[in-house]
Amino acid sequence: MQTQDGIIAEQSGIPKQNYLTNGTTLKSWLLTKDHKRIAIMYLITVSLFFMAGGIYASAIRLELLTPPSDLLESGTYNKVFTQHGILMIFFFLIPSIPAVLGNFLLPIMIGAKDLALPRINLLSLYIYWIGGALTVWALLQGGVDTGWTFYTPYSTTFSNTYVMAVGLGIFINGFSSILTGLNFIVTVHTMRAPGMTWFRLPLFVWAQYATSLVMILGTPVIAITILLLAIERFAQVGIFDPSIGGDPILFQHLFWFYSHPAVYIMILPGMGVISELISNFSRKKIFGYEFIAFSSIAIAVFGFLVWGHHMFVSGQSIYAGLVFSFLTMVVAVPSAIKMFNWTATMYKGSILFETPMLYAIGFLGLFLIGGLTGLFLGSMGLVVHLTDTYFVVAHFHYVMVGGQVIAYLGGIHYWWPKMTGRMYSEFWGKISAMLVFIGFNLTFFPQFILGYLGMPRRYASYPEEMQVLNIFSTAGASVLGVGLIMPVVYLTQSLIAGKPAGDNPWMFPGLEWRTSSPPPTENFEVTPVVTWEAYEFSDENGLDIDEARRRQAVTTV
Amino acid sequence: MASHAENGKFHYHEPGLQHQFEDMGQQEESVSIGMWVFLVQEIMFFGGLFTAYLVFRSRFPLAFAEGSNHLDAFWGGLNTLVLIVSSLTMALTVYYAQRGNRNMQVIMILLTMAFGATFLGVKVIEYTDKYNSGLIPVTGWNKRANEAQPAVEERAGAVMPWETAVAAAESGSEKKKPYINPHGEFQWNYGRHVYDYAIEKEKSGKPYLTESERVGYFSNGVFDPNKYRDKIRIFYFIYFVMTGLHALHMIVGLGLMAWLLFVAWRGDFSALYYAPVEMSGLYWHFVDIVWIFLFPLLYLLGRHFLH
Amino acid sequence: MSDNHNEGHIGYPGYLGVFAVLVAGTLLTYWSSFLDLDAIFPGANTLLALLIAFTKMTCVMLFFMHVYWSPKLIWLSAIASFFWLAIMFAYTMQDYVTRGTGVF
Amino acid sequence: MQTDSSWVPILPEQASTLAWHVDALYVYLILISVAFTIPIVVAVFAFAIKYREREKFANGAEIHGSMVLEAGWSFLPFVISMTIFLGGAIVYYNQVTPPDDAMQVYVVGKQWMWKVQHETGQREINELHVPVGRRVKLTMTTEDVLHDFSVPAFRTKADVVPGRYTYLWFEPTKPGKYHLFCAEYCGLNHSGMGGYVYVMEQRDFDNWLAGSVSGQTPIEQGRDLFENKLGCASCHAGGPAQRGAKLENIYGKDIKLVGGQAVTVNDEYIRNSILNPGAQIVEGFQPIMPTFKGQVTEEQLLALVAYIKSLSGVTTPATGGTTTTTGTTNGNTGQTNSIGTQGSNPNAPSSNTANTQPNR
Repeated sequence: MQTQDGIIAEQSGIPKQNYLTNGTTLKSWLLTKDHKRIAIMYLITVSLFFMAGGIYASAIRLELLTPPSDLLESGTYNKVFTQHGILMIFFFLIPSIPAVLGNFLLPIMIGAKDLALPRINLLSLYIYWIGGALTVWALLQGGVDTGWTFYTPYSTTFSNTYVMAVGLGIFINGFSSILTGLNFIVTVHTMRAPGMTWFRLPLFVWAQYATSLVMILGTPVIAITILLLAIERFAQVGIFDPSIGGDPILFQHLFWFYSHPAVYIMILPGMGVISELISNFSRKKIFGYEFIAFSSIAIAVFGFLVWGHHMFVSGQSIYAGLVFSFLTMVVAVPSAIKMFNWTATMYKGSILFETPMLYAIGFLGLFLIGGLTGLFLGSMGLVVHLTDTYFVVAHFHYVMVGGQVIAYLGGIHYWWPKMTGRMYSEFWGKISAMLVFIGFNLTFFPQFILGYLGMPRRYASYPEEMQVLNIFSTAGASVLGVGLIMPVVYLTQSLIAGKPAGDNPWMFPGLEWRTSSPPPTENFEVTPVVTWEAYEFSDENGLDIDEARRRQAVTTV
Repeated sequence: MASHAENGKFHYHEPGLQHQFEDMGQQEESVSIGMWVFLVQEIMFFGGLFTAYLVFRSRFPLAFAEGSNHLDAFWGGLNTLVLIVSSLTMALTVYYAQRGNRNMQVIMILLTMAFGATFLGVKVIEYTDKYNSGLIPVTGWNKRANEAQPAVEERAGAVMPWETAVAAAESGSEKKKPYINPHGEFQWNYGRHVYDYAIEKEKSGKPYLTESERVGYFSNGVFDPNKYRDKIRIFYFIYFVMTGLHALHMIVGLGLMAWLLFVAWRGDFSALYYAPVEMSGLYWHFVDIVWIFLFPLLYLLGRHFLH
Repeated sequence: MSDNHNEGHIGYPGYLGVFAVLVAGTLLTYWSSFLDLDAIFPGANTLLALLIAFTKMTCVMLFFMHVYWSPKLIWLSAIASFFWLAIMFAYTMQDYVTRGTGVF
Repeated sequence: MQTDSSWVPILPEQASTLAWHVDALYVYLILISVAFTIPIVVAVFAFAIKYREREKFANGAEIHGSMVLEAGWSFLPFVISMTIFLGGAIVYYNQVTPPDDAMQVYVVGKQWMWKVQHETGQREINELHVPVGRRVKLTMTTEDVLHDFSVPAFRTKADVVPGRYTYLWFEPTKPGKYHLFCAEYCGLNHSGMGGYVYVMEQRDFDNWLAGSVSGQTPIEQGRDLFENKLGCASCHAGGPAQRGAKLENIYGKDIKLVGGQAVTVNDEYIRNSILNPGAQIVEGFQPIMPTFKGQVTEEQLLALVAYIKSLSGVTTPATGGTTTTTGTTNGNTGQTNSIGTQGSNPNAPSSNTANTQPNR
């Protein structure tokens, strides 16, 4: 083995010069303009927020183990689920894939030296930190209990918690994602390497582009809405408060104008990652490239036309409800197209079952259920019974966790060798992927039934006859928790003890696999010239498969 | 805004080509696209406010007209002209930058800044007037224009029309307690001319009040000054937030100009490298456009009621 | 932008012309706001004011902001932003205009 | 839901005429979901096994896509989603258009209780009594924040918006006791805001309207009022959200009031605190208790006083003490009763039974 290790080492060791070794002082990190370092800093922060949100989540599940509100009294419970929502949505789900994977990979995938506006990229990180710090400060001061939706007039007039501070934090954080989106759009337009035409872009880039559009067009609206909320709260003006002439439904319109598209900000990048995983690990060109690419754009555009389906019972007009319901049904189609294309991609492939592929297959199942239950909630007759019940909770956790988080984990595992140059333990990777899948279903599937039984959201105490299902759910949550903690351990361990991954461990054709791992500071020694289509596995993609086979043979003797 | 300043800065700190770009063309293209995308998000940012304006004006046109009639259209118009001139000088700055004419650049930038400052000065005058007439919709920020207006009022809660005599009496007595006026000592004692005008029109037969107004200005069938005042107060809230945010953009713009002035004075810009001037120009013109809409919407609409 | 270093403008007279249009527009909208155009049809004042505002905006964007000489992408982003604004207005108002108001 | 025999309930009870519409839609969607899920899952696993990697780095087949397939699976979901939309729209239309002949009930939401008033003047809290087989239309609003009147057994729900009326209608089909929830988050005691909808036979309903209570001792009756009917327990029975004074072992003792002076807890004081809570607030509590004047009849008052006394171990049924005060509030109670009977006679179709019942 020694000799073989030696062989691997010399054939594919960690290159001496890479973006990690280029400057080691704290200053070299905090003032870096390198998109890869910024991505790493995002990765660390985002993970911290994810853990914080996870702790709140476990508190919720423990409280719901028993019908009465005994573990947490209802006031505390309200704060807990509110802060779970705020941290997870605004500080984990929205930034995670774009700011971490997108930041790291988008320039490499299109063969650029860096993002178009590196300083703005750094600025967005700092804005994210400031917003996050402000929010965390507010949570430590005593938190907020309005629900992450900040519905008026409760949030403006009745809640006596730190609404304004948290709102300000979200307001600031919004500009971080605006700047990231701006940067991506510019980069994709101007920074593509020679030969990298629009239809040679990896689908991950298409997805990021669509996401950026939503960020640019939607986020400013939530910013101004939160601003109005804060002003109203301290000036008691009441454009949202009916007791002085305002209209709470207006707040819901403005809020959901962003917050529904925000759901696509969260899921679209996930879809991009899955397209990468499925296609590559099937060693096969993706099925219907154009359709997947355009369905991303279609989702981004149509996503802006359906926000009213959050307000079917909130007092909006019947006519408006009909229109929104119709458009909601329409927006289901692009997602279906993606789903079918992914499935078809596996046909006649040569499928490799590494951890990322397990996550991808898990995504297919969970997102399928998430999407279909979305239809339940888009059809008005049913939604009157289902809104504000646990059915909704289960649905969006299937889309957000089962979709976005699974895709994020898959992406992290997939590109981990590229980011760090080291390979994690495949065995533990597979175990945790399984655990996450099982635990997740056990946690959230019972909640569909609970929802149809009518258990309302945001309840600290619930009728006895619903306890059995809640116990299932809590049990599943504990499994899920274990599954989510494991990667933290073995990925960290791989940093020290992981064996060098080599530049292209799986012999994939994407540009990111054609530079050393970890990549050098400007990504490529020479600007690449792209002559092959996306996911080109045939021989004209310029990869030396035979050499790779020989190396494999040596290592696996 | 922040990103804009950033946008300009990075040319300044390392003039010429950035490391990540192949050539100057690519760099300028990126910067201009970036600027435009930024303007798009600015438009959506103000868009939220315009939506609020749209909703409430379509529901309570009279109250809005009442409020806007109290604004001074002269100052507003003057400010519009001032901004337009500053836009012209800004455009000329770019024009001279393209010609690499340093001196005229500096002069034009100075003029632009002067007009921008004038605009803000006029805004100060207007805000002061609102303060003195007690029209700031923020609790405790108002000079008491007339002491007659009590900050503490007796106000009965809304009595549901269906409620029986007993219930009505109770819910009345239950709610009728002195409390700090939630209208935030906002004072509207400047009559209700537009309302009377509308009532006149109504007498002539054709319905003039919108459906929302029929319920929004009256309680139990009689005109309720409190409710009317609330709607006017909403107008002033929107007025202050919109013009306030706009003024904020002006201030950022002025900062930008100051920096631009410095660089131009140093003569860094040339016929080949003037992107920062152009970008700042885009921003300045955008702020101008916002005002082009704010002026009629806030100052003019509904003026004809009284003239 | 990169390809039009020196024709990205309409020259001195051009600028002054645009400026004249803007000033005229301002005076016109100011003057017209005192006429009771609603006598013609309800909302005529609003309509006129907005028409003038749009004209002024178009002038500024096309000539002062050089959109006229800019690549398609700039046109696209400019139009798209107003399109999305229209979405926000239209879909919010469709609720309000079709909703029976019960405000008391 | 109570009567559901299975240890894990799957569907809530169907207790309204619209319930089966919703359930039918639900089943239809479940079928569609299954019809989509099975093929995809089967395909994924089949491919995963059949086409797993045989030789290291062997490439998959060269397939770029198929226009026909794409068109097909774009069109099919669209058609299906349209059927879902139509189905949903039809059911929704029935749910949101109340019939004209419906019986009116008025509901006011308030942190954190539902105040219900019948056209006949009856008022209840956190409860709604409705006759079976009658169409009921709720006209709802709220005094403070958004609430949501939700009755899963009726498969219906509507937000309650301050400053506006919203409407809800249903036609109960099965007598019973069904959960009533507040489904729109409304603050601290959100999960405590709710109670039960009682669907009764017309005859029982008329009795209930006429205000007669079946034979219980005053203390039992008082406990019933205290814990269920008036919901006093939600504030006064301890528990996490303790907003009202504890009532155990206070009878006959002196308690300090806000503002310093003390008062002895006797029938008089208890009675005043129920009818006019703001007057004498116990030290350390907020004046948040709503008045129950007009909601409790004289005999209910007696029963409540008796029950609260029993909490302190005093079990003599409430007499005396109140007699002095009945005069003061006679007018009031007289009004409520008279309104109740006046209202119910033209209202209830079988009013003659209603009149014969009370002395049962």
